Amino acid sequence: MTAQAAAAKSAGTKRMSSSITDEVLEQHNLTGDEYRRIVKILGRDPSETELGIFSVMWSEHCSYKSSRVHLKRLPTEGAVVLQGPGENAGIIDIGDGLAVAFKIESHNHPSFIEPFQGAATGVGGILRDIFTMGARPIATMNSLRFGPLEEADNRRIMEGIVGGIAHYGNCFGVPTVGGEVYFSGCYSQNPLVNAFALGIFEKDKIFFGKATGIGNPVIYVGAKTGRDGIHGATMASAGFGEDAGAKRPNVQIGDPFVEKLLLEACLEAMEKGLVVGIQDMGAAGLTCSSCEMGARGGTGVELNLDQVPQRETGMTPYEIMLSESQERMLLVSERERTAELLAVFHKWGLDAVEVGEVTGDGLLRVRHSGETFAEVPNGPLADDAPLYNRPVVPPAKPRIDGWLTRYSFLDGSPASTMEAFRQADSNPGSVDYADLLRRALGSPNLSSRRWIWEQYDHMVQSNTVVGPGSDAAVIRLKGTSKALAMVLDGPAVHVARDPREGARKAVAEACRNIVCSGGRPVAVTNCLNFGNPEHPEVMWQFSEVVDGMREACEAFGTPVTGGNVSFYNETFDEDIFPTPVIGMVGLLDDVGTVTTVAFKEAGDRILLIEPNSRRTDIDLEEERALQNLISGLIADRVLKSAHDLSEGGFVVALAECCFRAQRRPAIGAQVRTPSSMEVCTDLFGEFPTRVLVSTASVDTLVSRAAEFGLRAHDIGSVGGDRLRVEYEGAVAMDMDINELERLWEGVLPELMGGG
Amino acid sequence: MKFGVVVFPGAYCDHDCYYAIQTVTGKPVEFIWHQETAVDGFDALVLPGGFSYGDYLRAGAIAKFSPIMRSVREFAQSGGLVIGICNGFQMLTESGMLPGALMKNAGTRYVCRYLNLRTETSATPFTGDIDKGRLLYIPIGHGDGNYTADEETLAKLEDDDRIAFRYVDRTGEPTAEANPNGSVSNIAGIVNEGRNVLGMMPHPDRSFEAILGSEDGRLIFESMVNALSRV
Amino acid sequence: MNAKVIVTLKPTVLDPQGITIQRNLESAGISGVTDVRQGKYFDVEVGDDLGEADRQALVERLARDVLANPVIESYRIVWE
Amino acid sequence: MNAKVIVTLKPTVLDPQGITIQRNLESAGISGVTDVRQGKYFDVEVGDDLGEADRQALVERLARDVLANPVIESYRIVWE
Ligand SMILES: Nc1ncnc2c1ncn2[C@@H]1O[C@H](COP(=O)(O)OP(=O)(O)O)[C@@H](O)[C@H]1O
Ligand SMILES: [Mg+2]
Repeated sequence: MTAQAAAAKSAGTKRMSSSITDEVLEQHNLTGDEYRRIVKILGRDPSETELGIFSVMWSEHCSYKSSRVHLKRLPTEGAVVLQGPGENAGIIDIGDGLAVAFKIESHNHPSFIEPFQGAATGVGGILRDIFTMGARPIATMNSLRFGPLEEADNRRIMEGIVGGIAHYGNCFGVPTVGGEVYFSGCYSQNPLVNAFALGIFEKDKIFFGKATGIGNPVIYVGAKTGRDGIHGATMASAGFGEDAGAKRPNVQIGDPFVEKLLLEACLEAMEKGLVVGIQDMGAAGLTCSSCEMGARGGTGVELNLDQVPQRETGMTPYEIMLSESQERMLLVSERERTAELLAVFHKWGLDAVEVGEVTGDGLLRVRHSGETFAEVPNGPLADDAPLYNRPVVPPAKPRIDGWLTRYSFLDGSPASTMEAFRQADSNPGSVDYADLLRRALGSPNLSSRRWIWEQYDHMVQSNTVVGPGSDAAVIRLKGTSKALAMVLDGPAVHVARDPREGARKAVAEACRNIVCSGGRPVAVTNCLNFGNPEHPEVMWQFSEVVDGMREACEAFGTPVTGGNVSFYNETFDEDIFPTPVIGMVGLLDDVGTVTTVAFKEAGDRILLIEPNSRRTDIDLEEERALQNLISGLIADRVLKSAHDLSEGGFVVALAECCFRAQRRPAIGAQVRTPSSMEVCTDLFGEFPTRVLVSTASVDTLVSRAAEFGLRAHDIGSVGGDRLRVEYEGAVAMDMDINELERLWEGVLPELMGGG
Repeated sequence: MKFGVVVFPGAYCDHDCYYAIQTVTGKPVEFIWHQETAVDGFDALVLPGGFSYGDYLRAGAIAKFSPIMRSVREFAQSGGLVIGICNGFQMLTESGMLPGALMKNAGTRYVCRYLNLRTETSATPFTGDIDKGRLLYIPIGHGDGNYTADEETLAKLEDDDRIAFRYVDRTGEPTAEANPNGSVSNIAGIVNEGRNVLGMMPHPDRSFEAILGSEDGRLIFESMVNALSRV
Repeated sequence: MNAKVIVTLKPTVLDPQGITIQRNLESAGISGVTDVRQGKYFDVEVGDDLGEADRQALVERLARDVLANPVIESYRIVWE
Repeated sequence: MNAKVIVTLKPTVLDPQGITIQRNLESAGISGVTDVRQGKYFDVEVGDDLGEADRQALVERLARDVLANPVIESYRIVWE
């Protein structure tokens, strides 16, 4: 049956459409079944505006229709969780009456279409998710994926995306304190931009997106509405084909200056007790905010679109409801205090207008020029979206070669580098280790990220104790002795090989990074970037990743407080690697115990801590033991530095500890490598559950490690200006640390050129 | 002795300055909304960093029309201490209270990093406690810090000993590599003819506690307090 | 030879800079300006050794591929 | 009424943006451009109720006091 054939029964709503053809449904990314569901909910055919409303609310992006059945398996509860998934951001209790709101969100598709603005508005969106709950943003991070930089188009995309993030975050005045970036061929036509934001507030001052109090006014604040991004939400729910170019006019432009004003005005209005409910207008704009607020409040919302501040003329109700113009919020206030509320926004130079009212009938009613254009029950619209349990089928063979998980940085590196490592592994007799180290440090996947993070203001707000470049970022909390540690981790190659194992490793590595920085892991947010959910292998990857995350989060006692899912990351039918990104937040009770990767002083001993036997797959119990050991050593101030071993293995981690840090120039190290006789694997191989530390108290450290069932090899000392590594009784490399640093620092600036 | 920090829409380092001055000097600090017109009772004014009006048009170009700026100018003319940090420096050049202009960084990108400054003169109320030639480790964070001025102005700045800070390398040399933004003659900060108005791109308000990477920024606020208590 | 390339935002694209300038003109004592939209202006020198057709093709490519972002901007070339 | 204001850097002032564009042209496969200088372009609407002299004075002030920084820039007004 075609949509057209569906019975058209008018219910007094104007402009009922008698022309809903298959083509119209396709443009709205709705299936015939979904359409019938709409007709059933309404008891009649939808109007054009209603069809638009359903299409965005039921898009993959807003409804999570393919992922919800799996996400339910994540552990979301814990003593510290004040708000789990379901709100704009997750919230945890950090003591002292304070709470932290944090979340991560993808902006992959918009960033491919227009890298600068796409990334900028991604940052804007996640910041609004934080301050809409009443928290003041104090840190952001971002996780990025690009195709290899040898291609000019990938360089253009990276320049734009990094520039856009910098533009928005810097202008808004929030420090961008960390993140991660990784290059691989699968992201060439589909870069990933996952933006994380974190804010702080008093725990009894949390605001929710609820429309309550029948008769209360609904107020629109912020920037004016234009035709920006109409159907952004549905766009993010369909892959790019040949017509990506045709979809372009949808680009939204961000205005970080207005966002900053919006922040100050919202927090001021909240502080004055003028806000009953508040929700940002993100994906699906006015539609999503009004219907979600109504659904959460169990109320109806009537909007009069004539009142909506508009930047363009002649906008239709359809366009106004679906516009994704940025820097806008929807508020509910008490009728008696509305004038006061409006005055706060006007003081900050922002539009603030009453556009509707909370009603008792549970309907989202849209009026324009005296006519009703939509009348949809909020509950079913927000909560009864179709739910798909899509087919899950493991692939015939793993997506990538197992060898690559030993040297995961090689994926996306120049072919000659890959070849050099293959040669070394197969001809252990004649390996030029120095050459391998130069290649490793010179590969984009392991090189210094300074080119990126120096474009971000990472110090504003004067809280940054550890900025970009260490294992985790650390932000002190003024007025307390505490600090927050935070990190993003997404080891895509490991996930591509084995999604469940890769996800476990991702969570473990995030925890390890927090622990190495002196923090105690508390809670997790996550961004799940996947290919086309209609491909059974993609859904298998998804399901496996969710289970891997669940296992690890349970093991570490770190509940998931929220996240985001981005499907349809594919171009010309090629799915990206399954790319979960874990955002972990940890707490330091005493900021004085903060620890970084950098070696501190000549003469300090260097120790490698690892399990008694080396393993490829992670053992979560062993990992916990390692983290408990490190936490205890840091609390007792035994460690001068700690660095988790990940991409590039032992030697790369060692070099990173040597490179310049704040006022200390690069410093050398002389070590003897523990050997399993696996030649270059011993030096460069990636194995979980390993940490490189420096200390002045070797004996304490060694005996403590033994208590935890782990080995601590005393391998050498810090000092001089050479990196000297002995392996199997011979000097494997003896190199000038400054030369290595120049090489490592030069990679991205050279590839990115000019400027 | 009272400090005033002017609050412009978008110039968010107002809070950093407030906190830094309070922490370092223990003196009273108050915010002054940019729509105000009076600065009575203040001994020193701070034009903070940030992106006032989004840095749209040019950094500091719109802020200079705020009502408060007239009072700031009068305050300076009557000898009051005014320090403009980063965006505040841009407001000072835009409004003509300091000569020259701050253009887009030579690299065209925003740069945030710690670096070394050399104190070029102790003969200002902002550097009175700092030995000439002393290196300060203080971060920058800007996209438009490329100081430029015509030759005559530069010569005059030199002759009058009005260059307060230069970007230098670890050994104290003002090399091209140590220059983060292409600024002429590695200039990082200057004072006006009366020596009571300082504009500087680097942020002492981000480097006043060891835990933030450096305490050197304190010296500037402490010098101001000492200069004010001498009068 | 010299060409000017003028790059402007497409008419429906939001121009935060222009809006902010216009909204704050009152404080500069300027009233009567109802709209400001900001664009970019490029002064381009091309080698005299090129023929006219080549010159035009060159600046056209420069404008389209480098100076303007076709997703949100349009451009115009003026020869002097 | 509509006026265009074109703001350009004075010839003696170095233009970092122009230099960067020009330097990166080769890698974009464009050769033959010998110099690029970037300026700003403003599309300004003024109220129709003003007389011509007032209009001109208004845009002149806008350009001189707001849109251009006389230390480094000069401007030009074009009426349409
Ligand atoms: N991968 C995930 N893990 C846990 N929670 C998730 C995940 N993805 C989405 N969620 C939760 O689903 C809800 C809806 O997310 P989203 O639509 O991104 O929020 P918003 O409308 O604020 O953009 C949020 O509360 C979010 O935290
Ligand atoms: Mg939201």
